[in-house]
Amino acid sequence: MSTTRRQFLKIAGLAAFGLGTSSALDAADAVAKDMPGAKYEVGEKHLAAKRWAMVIDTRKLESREDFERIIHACHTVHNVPSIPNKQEIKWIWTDKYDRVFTDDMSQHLSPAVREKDYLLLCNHCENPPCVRVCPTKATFKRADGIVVMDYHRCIGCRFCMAGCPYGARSFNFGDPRPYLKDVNPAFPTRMRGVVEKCTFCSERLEVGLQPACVEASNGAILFGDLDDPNSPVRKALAENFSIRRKPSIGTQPGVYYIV
Amino acid sequence: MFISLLAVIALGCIAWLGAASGFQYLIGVVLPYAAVLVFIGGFVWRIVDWAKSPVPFRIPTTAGQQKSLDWIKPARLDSPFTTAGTVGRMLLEVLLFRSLFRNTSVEIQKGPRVVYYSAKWLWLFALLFHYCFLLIFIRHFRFFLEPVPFALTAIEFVDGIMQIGVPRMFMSDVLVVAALGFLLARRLFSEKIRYISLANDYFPLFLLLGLVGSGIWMRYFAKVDIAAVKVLTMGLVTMNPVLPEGIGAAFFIHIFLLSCLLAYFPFSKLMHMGGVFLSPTRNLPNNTRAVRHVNPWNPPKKYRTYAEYEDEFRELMEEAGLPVDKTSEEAAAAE
Amino acid sequence: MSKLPTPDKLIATIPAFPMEGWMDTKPDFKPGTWCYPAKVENMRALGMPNPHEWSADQEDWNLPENWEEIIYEGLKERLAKHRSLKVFMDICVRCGACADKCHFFIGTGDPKNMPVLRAELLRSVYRRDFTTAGKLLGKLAGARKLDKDVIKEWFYYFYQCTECRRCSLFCPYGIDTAEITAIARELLHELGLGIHWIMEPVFNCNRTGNHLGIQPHAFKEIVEFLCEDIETVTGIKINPPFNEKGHEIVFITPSGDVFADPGIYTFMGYLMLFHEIGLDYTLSTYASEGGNFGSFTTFDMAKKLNAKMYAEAERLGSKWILGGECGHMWRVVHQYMDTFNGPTPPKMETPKSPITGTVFKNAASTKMVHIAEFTADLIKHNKLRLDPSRNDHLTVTFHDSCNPARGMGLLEEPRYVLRNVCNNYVDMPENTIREQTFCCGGGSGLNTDEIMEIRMRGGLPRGNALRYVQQKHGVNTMACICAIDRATLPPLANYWAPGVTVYGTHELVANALVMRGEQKRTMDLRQEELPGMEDE
Amino acid sequence: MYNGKYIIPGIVIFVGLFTFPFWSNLLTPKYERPQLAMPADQKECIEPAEYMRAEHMHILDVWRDQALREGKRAYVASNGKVWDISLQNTCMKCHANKADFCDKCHNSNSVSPYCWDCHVAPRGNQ
Repeated sequence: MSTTRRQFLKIAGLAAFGLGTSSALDAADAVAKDMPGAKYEVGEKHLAAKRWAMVIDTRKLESREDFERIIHACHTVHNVPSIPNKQEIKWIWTDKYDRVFTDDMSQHLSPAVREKDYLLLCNHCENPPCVRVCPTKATFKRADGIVVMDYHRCIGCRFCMAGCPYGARSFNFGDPRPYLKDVNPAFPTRMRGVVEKCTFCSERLEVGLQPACVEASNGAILFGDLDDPNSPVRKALAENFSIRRKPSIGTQPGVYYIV
Repeated sequence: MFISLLAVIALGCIAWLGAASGFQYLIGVVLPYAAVLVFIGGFVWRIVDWAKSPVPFRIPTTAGQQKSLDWIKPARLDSPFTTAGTVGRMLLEVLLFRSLFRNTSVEIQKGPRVVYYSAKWLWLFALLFHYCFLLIFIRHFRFFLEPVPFALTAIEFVDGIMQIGVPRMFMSDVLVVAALGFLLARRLFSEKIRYISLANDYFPLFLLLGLVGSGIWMRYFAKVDIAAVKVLTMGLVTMNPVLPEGIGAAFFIHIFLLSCLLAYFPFSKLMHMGGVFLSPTRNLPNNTRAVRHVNPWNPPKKYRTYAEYEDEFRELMEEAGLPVDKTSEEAAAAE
Repeated sequence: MSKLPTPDKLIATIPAFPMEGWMDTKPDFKPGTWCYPAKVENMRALGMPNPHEWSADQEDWNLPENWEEIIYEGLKERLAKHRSLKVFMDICVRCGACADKCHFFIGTGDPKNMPVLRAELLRSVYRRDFTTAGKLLGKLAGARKLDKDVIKEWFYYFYQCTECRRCSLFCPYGIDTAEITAIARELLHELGLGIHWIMEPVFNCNRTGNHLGIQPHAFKEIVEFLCEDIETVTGIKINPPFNEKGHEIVFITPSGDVFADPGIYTFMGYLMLFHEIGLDYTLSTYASEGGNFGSFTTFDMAKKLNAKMYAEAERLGSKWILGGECGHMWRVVHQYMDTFNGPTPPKMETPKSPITGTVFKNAASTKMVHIAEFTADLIKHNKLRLDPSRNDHLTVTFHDSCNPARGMGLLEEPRYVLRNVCNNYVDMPENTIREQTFCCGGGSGLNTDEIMEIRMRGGLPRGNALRYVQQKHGVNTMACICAIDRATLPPLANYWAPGVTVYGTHELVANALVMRGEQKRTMDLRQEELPGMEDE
Repeated sequence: MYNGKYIIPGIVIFVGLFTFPFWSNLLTPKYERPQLAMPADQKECIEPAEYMRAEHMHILDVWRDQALREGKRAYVASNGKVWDISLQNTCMKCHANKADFCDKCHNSNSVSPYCWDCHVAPRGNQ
């Protein structure tokens, strides 16, 4: 029996070799699917950093219009639909102090601080829980610290929504397109059944632009490399008292608030 | 087995060489037509040939309680009494491989002890193979229908729902290879199955592996120009055969192996596809005592009659006080 | 029995798989593996073709000159007559599901006892002569030349198949080895190759009405003798009617029940039951055989022997036939009888129990009822007074006979009866009972003593299951509903599970049956003391 | 032939099903390869046409991984020309007629890419 098995393996091996070579002849070029000589590179204008971060100067954001302008800028450029119910999709939004900074740091805050709206978005954490729980690696952290999503891979399991301590993620219960008034033809929409969130405008950084919210904030939002002491974010943090959301849970958010 | 493997490899090489040396029309048009004719003709001929022999006796293998007394629950499907039950049994058999589901394996352990294990792997992989193959067969209808009906698109959507890779990976492709691999592996590595396997058991397996393999090769790797393939296949089914330019060799290997399979089918054990419907131990109801089954060649009755019996034993019977039809005196008088 | 190896040794000698392919191995006709040939005069008397002297251990089997032609023509004829054969020859895919389902394979380890290979023995010849592929490709297509060794191989292996149909249950196409074996045996008979153990009973049955060759006066005498024993046990005198016209029912049971221990106790059980319920029946000496060894010979022979049942019912003017406990008898009655010898004589009627009024619609055409169905119906309608505690010293299990299980579906009726007449009942493991039941190792005419080792090997799965319940539940009694079982199971139990006694189901019924006017029972039908009921 | 009343309909059904492609196409006009609408103002694609025909799905697949996961959004073609990696902004700029370029061939061959679930087709195609 063992002889026949060995014999078989020998012949099967020969056969595989034969098949391999014969098909290799006509299929050699077919297998090399990438065009010879083609390459992939970063764009010429692309902005680089070791660790992208954002500083929001809450003192400069006062009126409802300030917020609306920023949110509008982001949501239009990214085709974020406005769905007026619990199925709401949001990349950037506002909320009150109590719900934003839940570590109750002082019982007696100034009423102005407590009553104010705060701008919220994905924190692009150093230790993002959403990345750890994603079963398909659809959510991942780039080398420059941005936490992004590959919607092609998202299977809509929503583990990341459960994992995110900041509620930064929204789920598309339905097709978002009917809720888009004007589609930005330069940017995709999402489909039913995927999760989405802020990308720190990684696609704008590629072409040398600042994030849309930063542009629209009239200087209230700063953006830059946290590892570079000369960056606007480091300078602002050096000069002001700043806080981050839920520091005690160790996610190390990349969004700082000057209060 | 080696012969079967070599035969399939040889068939593949013939197709490849043929495609490379100008026999595309023969391989892509003439042979498929011939193969379809042989398949249909051969299939019908085999069924008719079987049907020419009668089923003299009603011999279902009863796999459950008969229908007898009202208060005993009969096994309506495993031991069917009615036509409906028999149809049900056949459906279970054909669609779900009911009998194979019962499979066990036996082992003699120290003690000595004979131990039985449930053994459903064969059932599982056999079922997987057949359904994947059916699905793949149906999916191929996109090459024969224009416009492609929604049902086909829906099947493709479900089959490719994992959305892995481009072109999207079909689960049936992976599973059919896995199932064929299992069926082959048990022939090679199970002592019992290897012992009973003949060349004509390996050949269809290798042929199917070659067929499936060449299909996978041209879909995922060689990227045959399917628009051109569809022109060819539509030409075939609309009886306007054409041979478009630029179809890769992989396609010709694929269609050649398919033609071989079609032509081989009616003359091989693959006819179990039709035969399973004609198996008298499965397709008959277990009601022979209630409804008489007629044997068309039933020979005339020939048996030792009571009269002959009494003639031999009359005196002994009378002596023992057993009743007789004719007393000894009557018998003597008759002579 | 002295020549038999011990059970441990027997299992240890199950050989490994042979190295060479099955077409290249030949059977070894050592003593104990083959049955003695049929007597020439029996074959001749029955009109069997080509009767001649031969013996399996000889080199030359004295086959008729044109033996190849006989086989070719014989096979051709049978292919045209039986769709089963044709389909089964063509569609096997050799998936191997049947391989380890055969008791003979489990017990002998001989690969040709795998049902698939047993069929291949015939199939290989079929391929060469009747398929194009086989003619062209020969061995490559699994075909082989018919030679005398093939005939010897057929004889060896088709007489190591008890036609139990267990393989057929697992086959995805329902390929039935019993059908193939039956036809292969027909072909062997065409060459004059039959076995003594089958042909002698067939000859007897044809002449005297029963396998054992009991002549009418002797039959009556034996039964009267049994009645005396009944009187000893119960104090009741029974006078069963013989060959009497005008009774509603003819009762037919295997003659083994009249003749051999422990079948006679089952027979006494029937008589007591009929007496107690006042059944209007008669016995017949002409149709004094329920079993049908003809069915192990040829279909025609089965028909010939079976014909007496309807003939006798017609002569005696009975309305229906009640059949006793038997295995292959019921395969014939249930699946063949009506086709063979029906339609039934005009005066016969759909069986109706005269005691309960139950109409046996399931026997509307054949007009023959199984005694387990009949008794189960009586018990269900509370027509019997039973004292199951008389069987309290017994822990009972039930052996499903192959034919009633897989050729009839009689599974619940005997269990219902047993549960009502015994307080301690357990089933054997589920893979060995009901439709999955294992053969006793001696079915289809193989219950002859010269192949005792083969029988014990074939009996391994059944014996093992029995020993399992013996050890686990203290089973000491195996009930059955088959006369061949009653002959083959005692040595099997003795070998594989010593301490277990074999009973017919109706023996246990009669033990528990409280009869009107009976004396206090102190002993069972075997005249052994009933524990706890001894005379004070 | 025995049991013809079951077997003959069985054979008819079997043959009918198996030959379905033949008889269902009896009324089908001659099948032509779909003619695709090529961009009017552009002659060259990023790579040669034969390569694009066979491998466009592959190149899009690589593009999306390169752009999204590797952050490389410039494709240097085999002829040295640099292209922005973007289905919407590069491919569809020339192949603006999605219906007559993409869909025609895809539909005929029952290929259903899910690009357009998210990516926005050029105006005039919705």
